[in-house]
Amino acid sequence: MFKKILIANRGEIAVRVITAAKEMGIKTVAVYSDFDKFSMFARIADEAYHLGPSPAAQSYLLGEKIIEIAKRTGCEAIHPGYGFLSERPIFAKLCEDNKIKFIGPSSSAIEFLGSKTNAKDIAVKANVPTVPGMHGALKDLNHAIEVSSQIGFPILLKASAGGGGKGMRVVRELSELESSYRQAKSESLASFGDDSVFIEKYLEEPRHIEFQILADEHGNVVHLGERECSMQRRHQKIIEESPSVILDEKLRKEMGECAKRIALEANYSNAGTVEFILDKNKNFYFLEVNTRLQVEHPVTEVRTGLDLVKEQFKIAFGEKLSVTQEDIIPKGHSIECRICAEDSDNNFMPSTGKIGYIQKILGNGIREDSGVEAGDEISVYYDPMISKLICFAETREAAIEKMSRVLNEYSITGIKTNSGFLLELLNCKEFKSGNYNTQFIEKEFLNRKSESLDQESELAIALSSVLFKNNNVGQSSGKPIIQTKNTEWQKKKFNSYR
Amino acid sequence: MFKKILIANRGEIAVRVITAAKEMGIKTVAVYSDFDKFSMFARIADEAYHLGPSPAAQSYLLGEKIIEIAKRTGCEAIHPGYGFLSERPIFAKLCEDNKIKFIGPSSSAIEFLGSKTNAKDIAVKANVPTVPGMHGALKDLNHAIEVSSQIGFPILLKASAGGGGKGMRVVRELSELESSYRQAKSESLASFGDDSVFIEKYLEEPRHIEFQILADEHGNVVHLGERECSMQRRHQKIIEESPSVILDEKLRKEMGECAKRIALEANYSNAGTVEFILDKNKNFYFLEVNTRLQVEHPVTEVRTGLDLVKEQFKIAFGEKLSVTQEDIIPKGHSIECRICAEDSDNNFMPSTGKIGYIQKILGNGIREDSGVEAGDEISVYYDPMISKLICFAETREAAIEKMSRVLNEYSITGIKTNSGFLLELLNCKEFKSGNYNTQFIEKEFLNRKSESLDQESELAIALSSVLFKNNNVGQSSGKPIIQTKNTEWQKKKFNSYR
Amino acid sequence: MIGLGKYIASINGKEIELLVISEDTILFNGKEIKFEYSFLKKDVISLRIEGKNYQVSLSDEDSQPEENSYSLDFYSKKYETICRNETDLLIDKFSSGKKDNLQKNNIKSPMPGIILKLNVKVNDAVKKGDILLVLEAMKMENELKSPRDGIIKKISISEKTSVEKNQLLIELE
Amino acid sequence: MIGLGKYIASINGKEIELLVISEDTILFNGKEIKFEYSFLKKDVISLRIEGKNYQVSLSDEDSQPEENSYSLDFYSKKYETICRNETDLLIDKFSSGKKDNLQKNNIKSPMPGIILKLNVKVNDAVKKGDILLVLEAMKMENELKSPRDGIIKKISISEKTSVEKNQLLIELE
Repeated sequence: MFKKILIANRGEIAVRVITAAKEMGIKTVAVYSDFDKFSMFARIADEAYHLGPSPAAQSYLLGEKIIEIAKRTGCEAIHPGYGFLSERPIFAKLCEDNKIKFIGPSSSAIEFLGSKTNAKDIAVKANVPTVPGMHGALKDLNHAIEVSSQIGFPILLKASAGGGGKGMRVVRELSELESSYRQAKSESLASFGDDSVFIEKYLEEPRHIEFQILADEHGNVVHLGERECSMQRRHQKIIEESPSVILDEKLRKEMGECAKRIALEANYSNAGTVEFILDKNKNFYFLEVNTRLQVEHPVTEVRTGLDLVKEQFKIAFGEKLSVTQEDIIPKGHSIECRICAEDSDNNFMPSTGKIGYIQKILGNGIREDSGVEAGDEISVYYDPMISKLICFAETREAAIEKMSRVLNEYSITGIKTNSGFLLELLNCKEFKSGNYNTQFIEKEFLNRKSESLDQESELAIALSSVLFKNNNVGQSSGKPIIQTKNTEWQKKKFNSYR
Repeated sequence: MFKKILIANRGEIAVRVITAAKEMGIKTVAVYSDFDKFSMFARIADEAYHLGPSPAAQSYLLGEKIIEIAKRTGCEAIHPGYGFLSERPIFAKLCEDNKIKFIGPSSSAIEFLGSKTNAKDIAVKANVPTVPGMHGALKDLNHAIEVSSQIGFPILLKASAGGGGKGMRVVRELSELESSYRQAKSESLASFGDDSVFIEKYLEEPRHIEFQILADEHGNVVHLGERECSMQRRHQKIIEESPSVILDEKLRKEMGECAKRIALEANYSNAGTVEFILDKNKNFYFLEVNTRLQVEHPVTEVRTGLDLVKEQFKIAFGEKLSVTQEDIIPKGHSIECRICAEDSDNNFMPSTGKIGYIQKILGNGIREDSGVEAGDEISVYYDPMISKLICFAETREAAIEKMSRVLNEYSITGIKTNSGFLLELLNCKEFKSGNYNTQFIEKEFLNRKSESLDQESELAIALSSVLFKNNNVGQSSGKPIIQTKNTEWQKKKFNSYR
Repeated sequence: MIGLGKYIASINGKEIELLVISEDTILFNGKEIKFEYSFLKKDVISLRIEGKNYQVSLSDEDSQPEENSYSLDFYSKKYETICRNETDLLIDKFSSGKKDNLQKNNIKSPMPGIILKLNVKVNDAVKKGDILLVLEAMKMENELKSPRDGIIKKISISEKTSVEKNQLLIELE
Repeated sequence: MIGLGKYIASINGKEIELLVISEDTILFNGKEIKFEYSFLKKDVISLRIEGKNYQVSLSDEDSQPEENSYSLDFYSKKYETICRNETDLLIDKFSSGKKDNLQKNNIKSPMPGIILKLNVKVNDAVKKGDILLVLEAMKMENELKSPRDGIIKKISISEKTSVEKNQLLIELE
């Protein structure tokens, strides 16, 4: 096994990879920005070295500098985590050129699957259904008009060079096509440096279901079951769960085989995720391949008992897959909630500040992957997700009850989080019944009216405000609060009430 | 299911039971002593009521008062946890008389199995091998002499009315019999209010292996596999693991069946543990039945995926067992470490004080059942165990690596804990090879010589002492430290070293 | 030590009156109610009312104690509260008839970022919820909406200026 | 701010000399070594020496800064350290030849409990490790052993007296 690896990431995924490596006796080297000098991940790695100022572009995205540190410290491999450099072919290529193993697929596989159009070709070759659409990129507006009338509205304008909702526009009628075409191209240029866009059929009430795959470098590939990721806001996943309520055994097997065929066709190795989209009638279509370990990988780990990060190390080290498809029998039900530093009452505005106190009671069947602890600062430099709560239970109902109990007791001061929003989402009837799709939050959930408080809770809040007022806690800003002293007279007066 | 239950316990097991109940929509009522007024368990229950002063005898052991609170608040059942009232037949009887369901076996089963001699009769009836010994209690010293010469030294003097090492004396020769006989009787009287003792063959290098059983109130019983509990100090378990390295499938099946036969013979219901002792040649003998949920129950939960506390609720509510023996397929390997507030460098003296800071990085495959958080006080009133770390991995080696990683990063200030001792124990060659027995710690491990520090660690400690000295942290006690100011002269002088 | 006497606490506008008659008893709706509390942290209270447990934390950032306003977090949901004791009530009676509801005049930047678009000028009339400006932070566009109807009194930023967290941006009459 | 200059730190008796030459550099065994540190808490340090991470915490209770003694916890193992800067070294040279090693005179009760048995009288000579008394706490008997050879100077408790944590029990010459 590798003796020493470098972790080119920060926050919870860096802690995840560092702890997994240490558990296999692998020495760990972290790299940090000014802001992360003594963040949790930078402290628990065996060694840690400075990259640059806090902004990602001057630190976590400096591929050359990371390679240089890896060579200087004798690292045999680099784990890119997710985001940052994890899906940049140039960085994977840089590793290959410098004889440092990139823990992930080959740079060519990343590059190839990174382009939506190429990925689509692979799917067609692997005879996996794809969303009705066009081939290659749009040449100009007329081309767009021609294709969209051919496929029929509503259509979806998508950036070839990237996902996550950037450079994407739904067009319901011809009249909207021109403005959406322009916006999609400019946003795609801004986000990925490549303005090529293409057109696909837009599916109503779509569900987003992805399959985790593991492929070694000897041609073996397995799938580890699906993750239901339809609970999204602005294309960002908020809650993921497995199994999906709408897949039956037959559909699961079929989609799993499709995922494996795509991996083989693309000569893919290491961990990856094949994303599908399902329409109302459970027709599934290939969407894209995420050529990295994903945020929601724990959902699959707790059901299969496999440690995907450790499997990644073994595969990158050249070992054969230690499991066959038959060995993989996912059990029970798991749900993951992403805890984000944002104000769900104020349009999900990112929340920054110093974490004062965190109360979280985990216990049986609850796992937390976190990168922060009380006392840490949360900044605007990086992604607002601070930790993930993953629960496992025998049934979906039990998993929902378990996660609700944890979120109910979860309390954090110093920053705002979406834990209350998650609690409401988990317990709304659409989630409980399982019939929700990727548009549910924005179309329905956001304009729900908040439940009214029962009288006892109202009294508790009122009395708390009295206690805080008396504790002069709010002294921090300006004018002194007028504090009435309990004169003997006053005490006598109230005793008369008894 | 029950609508409301009372939890007659404190600390981590109270948090464990409260969270399990909340996850099943059961309202929870906690009872607390003065000391525990705002301890974690007392805060997270739906309701909490005062019992009495801090000492257990004036609070957690007041059966009548607990029943009275349960009735006043409309609780349908009481969960006793472990220790305190959990194995006192009178309390279970009190519940039965007051129509409040005692979540555990019947008061008669507790009473019957509570006496070592009765329990032995049950084992004989269930044709389960028992340790060669005598029947009933010793009448007097002569009777003791007669029996011991019959069985042959070394023999073990044991208190009929209780376990946990109290009232127990090993006697190797006749000359030691008289003093040990007297000590055993007086200690047994002090601990259990009953001085009756009996004699058993003393087994050399014994291993302590117990089987978890679950029996409903309709005659169904299953066993959930074994827990290896031989890592003990002064008869207190420190590390438990499952599976045991020395059981093969045949022996496991045989001992499991014995455990079930004993449960049936004793008309036992709810969760219980049948303890066996194995000699060097893997002959097993029945030891005793613990008529309660045990501290180390999570070791079985993480391997079977079952929540034993929730199973207890269902059984107590009259439901049939939801699993059959075939459904129970324990997977992988799990290890539990008990974190205790004690000074392992100072004869395991209990450590008290206010917890300042806790750093613990759990992550994939690690569960912590804890009853404390930073800021809490640890007192001498109760058991020094503050939390349990339970890890799960595919193999024993991986589980040891995983637990070592967690213990290595574990750091707590304000009190001393045995985390360092546990880390050393986990990595000593006897534990790693799996060949250790109940005497290993006291006989060998305690007089190990400590490893020497490598030079880099020495420098780190030295430099830390300089930093603490400069930070005047140690101001708390008395004389001001003489602090040299960095005069310009000094700074110049050292620059000349460059 | 809690000041004895009458308190009026409004939660999201709904008024609740309670009378603190001793360290551990209040009078509410004519009933005497026992309570215990402990400050887990200066901004986190564990509160027990007649045996029922509650946990409430204070968001320092959004609270303005000098205006008796406390932003409380109750099981991950936010409640704006105003808590006035008898003295505050007296002051309100004689002061310049300051409107009763919470006067949100200052719009401060919730975090560091750059002003992407400014939609208003001084003396513009705005409605509650109108988008006053768009703040760009972390590649995300965040719209700052007006907390109430009012007139723009003062604007202390312009497009393209970068701002710090809590920096004052716009003041309403 | 760290005082520049020479420090001698003894760890469980073994002496280490280092020279602090700037805020982030020390001279050790003739080599210049870079370091960074951060106090996570007043008694917990995260320390990085030439990129290598360490975490060390201080046990307030057992430290006696006025005697330059710091009880440190390094990955859950305890190390008694004495750290003297140049001024301390000067004082030691001229002071009444105070013995160099750590002078453990006072035996304090580690926790609240009751004195079960007292084995010594004033002026008894004791060896390191002799059991001076037995303290009963939590149904457990805890033997308090002598930290070093010495003579019993003063005894401030007797059998059956109950004691508080850190209460002084016995003093050695």
